[in-house]
Amino acid sequence: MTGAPEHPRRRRAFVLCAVVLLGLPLICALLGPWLADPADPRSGAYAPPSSDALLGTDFVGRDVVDQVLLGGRTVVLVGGGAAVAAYIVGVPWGMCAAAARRRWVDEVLMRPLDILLSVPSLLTLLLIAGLSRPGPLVLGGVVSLIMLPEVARISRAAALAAASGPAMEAMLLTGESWWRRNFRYLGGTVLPTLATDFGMRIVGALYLVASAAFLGVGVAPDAADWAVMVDRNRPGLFLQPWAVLVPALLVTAMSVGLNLLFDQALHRRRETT
Amino acid sequence: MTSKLVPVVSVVDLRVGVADRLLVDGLSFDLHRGRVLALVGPSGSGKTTGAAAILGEFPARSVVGGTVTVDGKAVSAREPVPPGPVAYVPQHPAGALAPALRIGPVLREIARRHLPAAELGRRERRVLVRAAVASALRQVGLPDDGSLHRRFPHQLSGGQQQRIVIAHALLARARVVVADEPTTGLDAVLRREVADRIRVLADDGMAVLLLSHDLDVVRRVADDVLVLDRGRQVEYGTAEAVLGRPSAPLTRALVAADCGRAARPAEAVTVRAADAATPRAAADAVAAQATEGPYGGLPDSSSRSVDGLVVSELSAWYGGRRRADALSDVSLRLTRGTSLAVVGRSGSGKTTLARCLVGLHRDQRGSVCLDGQPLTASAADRSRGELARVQYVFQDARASLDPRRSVLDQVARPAVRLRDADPRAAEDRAVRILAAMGVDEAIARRRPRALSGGELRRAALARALAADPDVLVCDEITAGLDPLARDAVLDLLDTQLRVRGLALLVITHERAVAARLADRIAVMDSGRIVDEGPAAELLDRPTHPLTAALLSADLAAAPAP
Amino acid sequence: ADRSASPAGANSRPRPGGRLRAVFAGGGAQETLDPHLANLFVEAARAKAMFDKLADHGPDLSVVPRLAERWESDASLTKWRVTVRPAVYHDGRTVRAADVLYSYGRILDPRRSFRAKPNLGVIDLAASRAVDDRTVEFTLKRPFAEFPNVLAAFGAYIVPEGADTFERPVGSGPFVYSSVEPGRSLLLRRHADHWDGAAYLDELEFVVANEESARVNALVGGQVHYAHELSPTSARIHRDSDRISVLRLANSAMQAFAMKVDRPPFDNRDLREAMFLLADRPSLVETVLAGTGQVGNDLFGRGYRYYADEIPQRVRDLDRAKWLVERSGAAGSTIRLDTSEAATGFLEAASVFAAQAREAGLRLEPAVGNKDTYWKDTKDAGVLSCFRSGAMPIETHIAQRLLTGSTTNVTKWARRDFDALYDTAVSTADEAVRRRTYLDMQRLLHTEGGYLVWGFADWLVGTAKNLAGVANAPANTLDWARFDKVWLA
Amino acid sequence: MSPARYALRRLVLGLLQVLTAASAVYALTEALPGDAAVVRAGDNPDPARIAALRDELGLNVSAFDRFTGWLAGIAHGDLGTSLASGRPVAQELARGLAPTALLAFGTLALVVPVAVLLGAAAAARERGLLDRGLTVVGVALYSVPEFALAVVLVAVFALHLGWLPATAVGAGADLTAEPAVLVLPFVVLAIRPVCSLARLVRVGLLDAYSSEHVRHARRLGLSSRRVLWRHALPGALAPAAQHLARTADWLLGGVVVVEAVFVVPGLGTALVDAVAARDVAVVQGLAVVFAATTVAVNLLADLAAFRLAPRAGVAT
Ligand SMILES: Nc1ncnc2c1ncn2[C@@H]1O[C@H](COP(=O)(O)OP(=O)(O)OP(=O)(O)O)[C@@H](O)[C@H]1O
Ligand SMILES: Nc1ncnc2c1ncn2[C@@H]1O[C@H](COP(=O)(O)OP(=O)(O)OP(=O)(O)O)[C@@H](O)[C@H]1O
Ligand SMILES: [Mg+2]
Ligand SMILES: [Mg+2]
Repeated sequence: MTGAPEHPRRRRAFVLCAVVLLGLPLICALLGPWLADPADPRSGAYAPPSSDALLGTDFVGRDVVDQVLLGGRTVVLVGGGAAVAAYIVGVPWGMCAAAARRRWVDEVLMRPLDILLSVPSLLTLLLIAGLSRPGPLVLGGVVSLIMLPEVARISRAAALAAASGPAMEAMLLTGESWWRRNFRYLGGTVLPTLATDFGMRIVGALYLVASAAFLGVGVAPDAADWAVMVDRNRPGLFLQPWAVLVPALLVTAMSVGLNLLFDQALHRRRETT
Repeated sequence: MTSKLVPVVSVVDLRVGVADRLLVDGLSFDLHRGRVLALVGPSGSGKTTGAAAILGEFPARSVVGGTVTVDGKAVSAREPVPPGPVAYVPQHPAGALAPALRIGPVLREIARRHLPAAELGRRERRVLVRAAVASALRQVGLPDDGSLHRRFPHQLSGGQQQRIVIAHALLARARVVVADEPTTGLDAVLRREVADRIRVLADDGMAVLLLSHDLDVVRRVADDVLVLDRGRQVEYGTAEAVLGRPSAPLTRALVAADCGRAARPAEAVTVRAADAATPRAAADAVAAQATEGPYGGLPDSSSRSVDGLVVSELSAWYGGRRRADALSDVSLRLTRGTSLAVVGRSGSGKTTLARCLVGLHRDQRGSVCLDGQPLTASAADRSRGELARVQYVFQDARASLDPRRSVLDQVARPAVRLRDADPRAAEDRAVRILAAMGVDEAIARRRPRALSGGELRRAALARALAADPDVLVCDEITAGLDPLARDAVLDLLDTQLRVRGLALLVITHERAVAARLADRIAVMDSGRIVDEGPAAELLDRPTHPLTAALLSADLAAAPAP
Repeated sequence: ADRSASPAGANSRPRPGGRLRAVFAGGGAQETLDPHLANLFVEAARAKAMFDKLADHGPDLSVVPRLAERWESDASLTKWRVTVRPAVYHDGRTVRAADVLYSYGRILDPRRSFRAKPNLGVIDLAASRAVDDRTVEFTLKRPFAEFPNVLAAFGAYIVPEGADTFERPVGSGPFVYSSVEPGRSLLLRRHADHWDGAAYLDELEFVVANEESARVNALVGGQVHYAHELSPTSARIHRDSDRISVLRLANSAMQAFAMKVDRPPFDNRDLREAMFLLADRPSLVETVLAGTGQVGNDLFGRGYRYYADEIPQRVRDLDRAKWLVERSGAAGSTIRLDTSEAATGFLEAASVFAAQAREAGLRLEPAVGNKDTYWKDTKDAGVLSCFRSGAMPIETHIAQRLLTGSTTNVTKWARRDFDALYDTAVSTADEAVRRRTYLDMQRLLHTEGGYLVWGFADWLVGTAKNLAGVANAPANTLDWARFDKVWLA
Repeated sequence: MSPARYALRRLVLGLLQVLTAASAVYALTEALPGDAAVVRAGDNPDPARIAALRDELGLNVSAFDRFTGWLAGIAHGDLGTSLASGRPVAQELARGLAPTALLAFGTLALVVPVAVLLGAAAAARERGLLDRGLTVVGVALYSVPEFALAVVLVAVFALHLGWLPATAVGAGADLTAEPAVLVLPFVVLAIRPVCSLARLVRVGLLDAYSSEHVRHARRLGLSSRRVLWRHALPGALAPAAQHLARTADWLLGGVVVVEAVFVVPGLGTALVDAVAARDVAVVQGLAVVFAATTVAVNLLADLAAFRLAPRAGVAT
């Protein structure tokens, strides 16, 4: 049901709104580290806002402003990177399974992922934490590994109907490349679903990074990282809400902005096909 | 009777424009109860666009002018017709059937919805619903024993899907029926039955808008005829007046071309045997030039002298273990430079046969050999060369195209992929092939959604031709094409046959196509070939009753087998 | 102990009756009712409710008689005669000397590994005997003046002779077993014939909630009356609450960094001293403990018997620390600081301390380890780790952690002269000598020991406003989590 | 292939999967530093004591032998005994299963209708106030970690307003006897899945609404409710079903945070505790339970996927 066309000015205002929501945290994340002054002396934990610390202090007495400025980069890079990596691998994987013309190919592709799914991620994270002292890269890898089966399964399910349709058959007959068939065509068909899923999943990735940090994987537990901040400062929520609220709001703004933009883009796309 | 005087639908000066042009330009007509108005015109003339306007549906981002009133209420994109009073039989039935819903429940749902509102117990209602569904199925020539109820739409043949959609419209008990090419994909027998059904509906007091190329059907049922040409209304009057004494040149051409098919005898076959010295040589040269790409020269006849496509003892079935046989022991031979027309009633297994040949149906037994080499049952296992050599034109052209890429792009691709052509050259050639069939480049640059049914069908054929195949399997390529466009298509294929030595298998319900193209004709029934022989013989002196029924020249005369 | 700590206690007379619900962190379904296996706080509190020890620790970790009416030693300090007071088990049997010998025998069983075993190791059980039904004569392997500490050792509960399974435990404690749902709750009822006077409460229910916020919420929401182990942050939030009181059990937990003195870089005395001097203790207490604690002076046992109060409090001297760091040659190198979630505040402490060290030119890199195996991992490996200890007599602390043969010597402090001092202290009957010797040992530790004791955390307990009589005593001492003397007003 | 045969084959495969997952988990747990003895020794890691504990717990047998012993046991349906408590593993699992199942099914019962309704409402008027409101509020709520959500909800509804109990402390083993304690856990658990599922339903419906067959159904005069439920929704459900499966899997695998905050010790708590205690037998038992639920849930989701895409082949 395509509603009545929206007034262009309203649409522009709306898109601007979404861009600001997405852009503010991103700019803060990418440029913040240059503005922050992490060497500030510490004061007591969860101190209320003062002229020294405009947003108060966090659970170990650091200035929240600095932490916020410092903490976006890992979130964006590790969380976002992990989600993107999971998609880069998971989507073609799911497409392959959906487009498999023989059931066993499908099974061979999907069942191992089920095994991955059935191993509690807590254990995986704990093990990684126990075995090595992994850096952000390993962490990103683990997070995307945890998300991979879900992405693959959802892509497969979304693509299943289109994968056996006449358009796919026609492409097969015209010798179309694997890439175009499975990724461009099938991927295009399921793009709305995947975009929506991605918009939510990226948030999941951020918090997965945070809980991994909590278990001792990847970033340090007192790291300046928005998701970690939310996690670590929550005991002080009622003492000094800013240490939780500000990073949480930034993450929220980022995901809301991203999702609104996705929605808008998908709407335009639907109008044109 | 006031109802006859007050139109149910009234369209005044309807104009629908998209960015660069007007699709419908000044359409005005009335629909009355009990009358059938036929909208005819060449493919792409705006019939579907005009008819959809009655429902308040317009192409995306179109500009609309004029008024449409249904039941006295103005209709627009913002306020479309409330669901109910207007039933619509869409041009592409496959798309209209929800892929995940079984046939039966949907039919029952529609019937239940439109049951007379009397106070009834649940059981009585159920009985009534069942009866209504059975009757609707009977009316469109489908078994009413519930054998189709548990099927999904994709488990029906093209013609069966078409009829299910008509059954939907029958059950909807609307006051207005808009039927967009309701007889495409139906064999001669069914075509007549469906036509008669439409007439009965009108006689029962419904207003019918019939969109059709099939002038036989139009003659048989229409009270009034409106002729469209490139969105403009060129003639509007009673059926006898318009078709009997056509005044506009277009109408005349259409009627003439239509008559031509019945008139043109089977000697087309003999004509083809003669070479380029005939008067048609000039036209052939054009067509040949259009279709010969830079990457394929004239065939080397010595290397291609082997036998072509040989099918022996081919059987196919659906549904794995709980199988239903769709083909039984079919044997065929299709030599280079000749063509075979496969005819048969709807659901007799024609499409299945075609899909077996091109490698889209894996549940098969028997052998398919091309030039002595066996072809695997799955196209996925065929080499690029093999893929290039055997091409297929899908029965449902629209579904076989990617909705998100431009049609031209898709038509050009096979040459790039299968014949290693340069993308630019491939596109040029695609443009030429399409132009030869009457589809402009500007149209082809759009996405499939913005093309008319006939344009899509020609695009699908062009795509297959672009691969430069040795064997071409065409599934109802002319269904939904007006006589003029059809002739263009047939000319092109004819040239390919003669010039390139193409082996052509056409599946068709149209006598004209068989007469024009076929060297031999095979008649299928329930998955078997029941009659086979030279085209002239089967067309002129059919012995098998089914052959006679399917290929009879006159719609009215087609006897039920 | 100070029983007026709970506000309601000041103006309400003890009132019998009611069911008290106390919430503790627990070990899930695995926790045990075997008092000798007790390890977690919840297990200790339950054991204390159902069983008695011969003696227990007072608020200053001196020894208070419990089931033992009295004890005396011979002049050699190797024979100790303990008299058991008249007391009955929940099933009516009386507590006898044989039960004592059985219980200690069970703990000392060489095939088993109860926690109190090292404490009781000094007893020569074969040579010990029951003099009569109420008198036990212990023979020790060596002279040991601090033997009463053994009687009060963590987990040295007296169980009836022959008891080995504890599905339905029977003890002599103030509460009688009623029912249990492992990992969830344990319901007890009053033991009317308890030797120390019957409890006020009719029933006592221990419930388990590992999540601190859940314990606080349950308390604030009125679902429990006593919540054990709150975080300093919660204490701060509810400081002025009108729904709950937060009790700070002072001197409960030593907070320290343990430097291993037997290996570089901390085999260098200068660097150890630099560490002592660079620590900003008030800031650590303020940030990590949210102010709920006292500053430490690199010695264990503040407020306990024999604690060396006379040694002046160390304060931060950044300049000297920097200079020492330079001199030790550690400037610029990175030292790993092991930490983990094994105890609250470790991560914070590591983070804050690393920042403080940076100011003195020392780079500490906190490394988060696995919390479950942290204690073992840091016992032998690494050089610097977060450390904390619950309350125990100073003697025990030294015996277990600071002697050449100590089993859990985290700082690897192993010195003949120190060992000799210890031997002197525990084998003299002269209290003055002992006190002096302890002081000498503590001086040594203060100047060059491996423990940087930066603070003593208060143990934080939340109580409902209508709960009265809760004593303020360090965790693991007699009056901690003692429910037979509290009442619901 | 009939769905029944397919399901059967998948179940047989599932058995293998469960075994593989259990072996993997065994390897993982074995690879974790420390063992039950070390953990039990706690902050008193006397080596002699640890050795004695190891003896006592039977950890001196090689890991491989213990694993084969476990396999032999499981062949007889015996999951072994817990290292930490000495009780049969089956008993430990059963205790955690009840609250987990209650939470999981209760939450699902809440999630599915709410998410579908919200998704449908948003799709009904794309870019309308409701749609954008739902996107903003939904995504925002989704971005709030469970813990924070729980803390805030408890603070408001339990502590401030006093409408609901703050935790399930003291509620006894049978939580259904006191349904009030379950309200907040359900809400906290449901919110994030509702948001994500609703968005998937929404986007699926928008796609479906622009499809020809939904337009056809509408033209036939079917009520818009029927069109939504019967004709549009099936096309929108395939990804949502997968997502729901993941949600169910997550819920049935124990929801550590909510279990902890509301003191409803289920399988999640059991897993955390067992891992913390290096109680390999219980971890193994849990791995079997989790793998079995994953297999079952995935099978259901895949059957749904095939039913929703009949062309793909299984559901004939
Ligand atoms: N959305 C659109 N945007 C642009 N052009 C369109 C769009 N839809 C249709 N057209 C063009 O409008 C013309 C009329 O299309 P329409 O479908 O009405 O033709 P038709 O008369 O039904 O033809 P056919 O007999 O082939 O079905 C065609 O040339 C087609 O390419
Ligand atoms: N997937 C399927 N599963 C089961 N039966 C099928 C399936 N597809 C087609 N059929 C049945 O097989 C028979 C042959 O179908 P086919 O599509 O070959 O017919 P057709 O001759 O092409 O008919 P039409 O002229 O209507 O297109 C029909 O009765 C049809 O109902
Ligand atoms: Mg049309
Ligand atoms: Mg067909």
